[in-house]
Amino acid sequence: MKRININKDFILFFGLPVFLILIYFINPSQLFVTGNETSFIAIFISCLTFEFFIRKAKSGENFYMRPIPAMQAMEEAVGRATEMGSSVLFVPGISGLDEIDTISGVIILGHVAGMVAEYEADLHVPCCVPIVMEAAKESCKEAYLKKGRPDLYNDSKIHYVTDDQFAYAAGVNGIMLREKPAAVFYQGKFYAESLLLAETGSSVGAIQIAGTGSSSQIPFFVTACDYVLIGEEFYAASAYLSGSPEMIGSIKGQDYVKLLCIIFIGLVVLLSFFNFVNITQLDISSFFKINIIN
Amino acid sequence: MINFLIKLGSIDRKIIFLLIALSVLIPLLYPNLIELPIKVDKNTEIVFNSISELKSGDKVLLSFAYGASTKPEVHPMAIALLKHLFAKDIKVFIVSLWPESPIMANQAIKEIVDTKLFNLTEGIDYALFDYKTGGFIVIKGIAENFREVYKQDHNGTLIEDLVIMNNVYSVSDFNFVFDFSAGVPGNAEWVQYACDPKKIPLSSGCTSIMVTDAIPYVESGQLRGILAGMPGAAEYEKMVYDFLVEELNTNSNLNNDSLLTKGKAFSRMSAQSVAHLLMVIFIILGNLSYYFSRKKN
Amino acid sequence: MFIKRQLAIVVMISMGFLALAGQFINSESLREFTDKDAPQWYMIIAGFTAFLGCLNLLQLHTTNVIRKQKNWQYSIFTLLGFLLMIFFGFIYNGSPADLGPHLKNEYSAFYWMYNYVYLPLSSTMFALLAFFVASASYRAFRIRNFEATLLLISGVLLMLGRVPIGALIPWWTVIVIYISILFALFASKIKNKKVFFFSYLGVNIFIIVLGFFLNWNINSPDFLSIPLIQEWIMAVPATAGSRAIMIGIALGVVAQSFRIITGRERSILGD
Amino acid sequence: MSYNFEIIGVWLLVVMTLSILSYLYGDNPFYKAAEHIFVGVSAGYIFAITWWDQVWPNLFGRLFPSYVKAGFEFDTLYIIPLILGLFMLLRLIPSLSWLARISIGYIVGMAAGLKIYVFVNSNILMQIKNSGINFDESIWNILNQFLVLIGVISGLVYFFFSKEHKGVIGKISKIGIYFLMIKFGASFGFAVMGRISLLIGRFEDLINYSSEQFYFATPIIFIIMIVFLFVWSTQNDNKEKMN
Repeated sequence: MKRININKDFILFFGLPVFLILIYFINPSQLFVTGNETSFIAIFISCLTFEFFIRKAKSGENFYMRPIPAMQAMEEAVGRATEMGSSVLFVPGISGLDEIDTISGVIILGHVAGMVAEYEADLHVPCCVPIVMEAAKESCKEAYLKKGRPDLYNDSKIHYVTDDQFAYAAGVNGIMLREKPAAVFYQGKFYAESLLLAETGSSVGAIQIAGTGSSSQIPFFVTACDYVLIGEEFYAASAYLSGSPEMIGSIKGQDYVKLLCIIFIGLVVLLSFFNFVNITQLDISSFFKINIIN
Repeated sequence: MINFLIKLGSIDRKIIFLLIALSVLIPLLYPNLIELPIKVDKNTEIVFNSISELKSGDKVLLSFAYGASTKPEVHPMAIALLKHLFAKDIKVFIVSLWPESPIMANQAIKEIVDTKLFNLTEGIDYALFDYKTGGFIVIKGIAENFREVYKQDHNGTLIEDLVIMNNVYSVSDFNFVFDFSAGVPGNAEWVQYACDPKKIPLSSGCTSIMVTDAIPYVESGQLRGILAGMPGAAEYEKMVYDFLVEELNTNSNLNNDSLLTKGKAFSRMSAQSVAHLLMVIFIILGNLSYYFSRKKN
Repeated sequence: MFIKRQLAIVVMISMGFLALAGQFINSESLREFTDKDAPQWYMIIAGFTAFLGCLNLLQLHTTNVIRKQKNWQYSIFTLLGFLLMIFFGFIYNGSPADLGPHLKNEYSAFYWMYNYVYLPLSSTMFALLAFFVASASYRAFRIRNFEATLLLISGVLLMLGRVPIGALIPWWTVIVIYISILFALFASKIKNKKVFFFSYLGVNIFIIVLGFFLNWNINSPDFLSIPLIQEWIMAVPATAGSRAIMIGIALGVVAQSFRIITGRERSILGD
Repeated sequence: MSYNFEIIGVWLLVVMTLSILSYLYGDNPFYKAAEHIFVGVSAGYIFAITWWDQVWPNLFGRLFPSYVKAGFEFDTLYIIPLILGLFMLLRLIPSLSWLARISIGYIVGMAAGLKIYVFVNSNILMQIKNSGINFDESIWNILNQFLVLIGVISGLVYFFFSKEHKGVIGKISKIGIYFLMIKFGASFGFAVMGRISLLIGRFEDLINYSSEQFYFATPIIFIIMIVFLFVWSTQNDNKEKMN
């Protein structure tokens, strides 16, 4: 069985890509836009790497994944909330479903809802954007169903507060002060109101686990919360928690693309050195012909 | 002594809040209590120089992207920049990317007109355009075709009848773009969607929280310097104030009988300094008590 | 039951490929769609869903009031505030402008509510951050381990460097800061407290006296002025950190988007 | 008549501002009231703005251009967002609520497709391009650029998931986390400035509204609130002692 497998992989990961790149560069009848070749190659290579490692993981190979403290703490936090008989508060960020941060936040909500169903704690999800509320209800209902506890799902606990950033922060602060949750999750896209929430959470004595891709808010979460998923860790969290081979494979692919980025940075530095001692006269920016609008 | 320090380490939040409130309130009530020298940051200098390089008759696009809650930090920059541009007889075009920005822009222009420093007529020296929803789409639209995004100015006069608008069709027809940002859309979107691809000089004044994210753009030259938060505003205000004092009698665009006033950011800096110092003292106290309490047990 | 589950996933995958291909395929209408129409469509769908949001809000607070749950009296405030804004937004205009643009007209009742109720509440909540920044830094900036010490040092230096007071800090205090950071690093290595303390004092005095010889007190070099140190921290380590995080986040987004487009991440659609 | 609307407005503004600030004292009736008013008013405000600025001009402006006159001509394509929007509303009917998944699927797919392109260009390729070292600068600047290079590479190594952070990789990722911590401290220190200026803005408002022209709004309201809070908190303490 192994031999055929290699042929299939060979065609899939060598034949097809080379063929596609050839078509792209021949550009029959001006099918493709000119000018963003570098972006095309970059996206093509990264997608290829992801796909390669997803298939490798699916074919049974398991990869080592370093433990991330914030993810291990999620289970403990939900357990603590059950022991103390208080609730778990999940804040899915304040931006809409057109942001990848919010989508990742709702996916993590699905996993946390699964844990809450197991521990029979109660989950409270105040939402800032109505669409996110609908998506959150969808993924929580599914998580409770998968754990075989659809009876525990309480639809009124996933509700809309308001669309405004600071009114939402005021509303959630009020919920925290009066409900005194033992575990608070901040997973999604946050702006200036992150510290308002995190400081109130810490004054109520809750375990706080934050995760966001908004780089300007990570410092506030780092100072005010107990655990933080920093940038890329936040996006990888949904794959980590699902544990399925495909997802773990894609993170492995992500690491290799990161290795490629490091190599390219090294190349650019080497190139700029050669330019300086004028062994080469390559103009780096022409190589990175990037125009976002063409 | 030791356990006094330890007790200091666990100050109740409310006392910290009270001290912060006083440290801001007192300098505001008695502004000339503390007079501190202003040291100009290199990024502010780059902004001042790139504006000074502009020639009279040049066209500058100002993008207002902040609201009332971030006005204390960004509004003084807008006032100082408008004074600097009008003193050099530069044509100013103002677009608004946040719902509250048109109100900010009107207040800024009104404040400039009230100083009677310049004799300005709308439609010839400056033009204002209404808020358009869509964030980066508007910036992309301006980059490609200004006239497709804005059919008329904020009073409703058509583009064709505005003298200032002739041969202005896209961002490439401006000599400089300056963005007052407090979030998204802000200077990053102007870099990504307009000024980088179209190679138009761009600079920005923004709230200090946004500076750390904009620094990579400043370092790589995509942003010509940056006015960073209130200190940036105070430094730029001081440079423009000195520039105007020098130019008062020589420059034709300035009517020299009007009075020159110092900006707001300058007087608010003392409140900032006291509050910052107080915070550093809290941190030191916190660490001292943390050190001794750890030593004790 | 293919329709119920898989149709949404098929729509998600095809839309993902369409949006990505739209950047490379040379077709004006596709480009027009991905640049202009797609975001507009999102806002329209979000606009419709706002109905669900407001219904949910009304339902939540009316049940609070009817069932007299805890703090039910305050839910009346929410209902009143909401209905008043809807009344001023859609029914009573109060300004010469016609319905729609009246929201931004200074004489409409809607704008009055915005100016005297919504705005002060919003900017005061924002201003609360000034207090929380103080309490958070007081609680978190503790020398627990080396990383926390770096957080503290760069935080404090930035705070001082940004305000005029920072420029007044004399050169010899900066020397003391440098030496104490150095000694904080090696504190765990030197066991005997006495040796540690005297060597710390000795090095301080020696460097400061040396400084007078090199007449640093007249023109102190760059590395002894807090504002310039702050500028260096912003320009070098902070830029490196920002760039690393920016590339990391971008990779995370690309990987997550790939998982969504290839239909591997389906739990958002409840699968 | 409009004269005292402004005065009423100013008094309301001061009451709202002080009620939110009372949160610093702790959860109290003033903050609860202000919070609930804020939630209600902002929900209504955003709903009206969304309708009049988004749905009415962009959708109905394109479906009924003659009636709405928002400057768009008729565009049949805009029936699709209308349908997708109605699908979302069908969430209210349990049996048809699965149709909303199609709209969510559309939004999530579109977001994923668009974001890949923007993030690869501006955040990856642009940053790699800018990490080149410019050698014809002073030694000190070249040293700094090398330091930035080390920081970027070690920062990226910290984000490695599939390698155990031991040995060489462990050391490099340790350096990486040091750079990240300096960045977090710097961003925090930088933000303090902005936050204080917000408070300055609010206090300036309160100071302006304590003048005679506004019938000393701030001092009067401030004293009333202090008295009420004092009475309320003593009542609260005895209630706690009782149960």
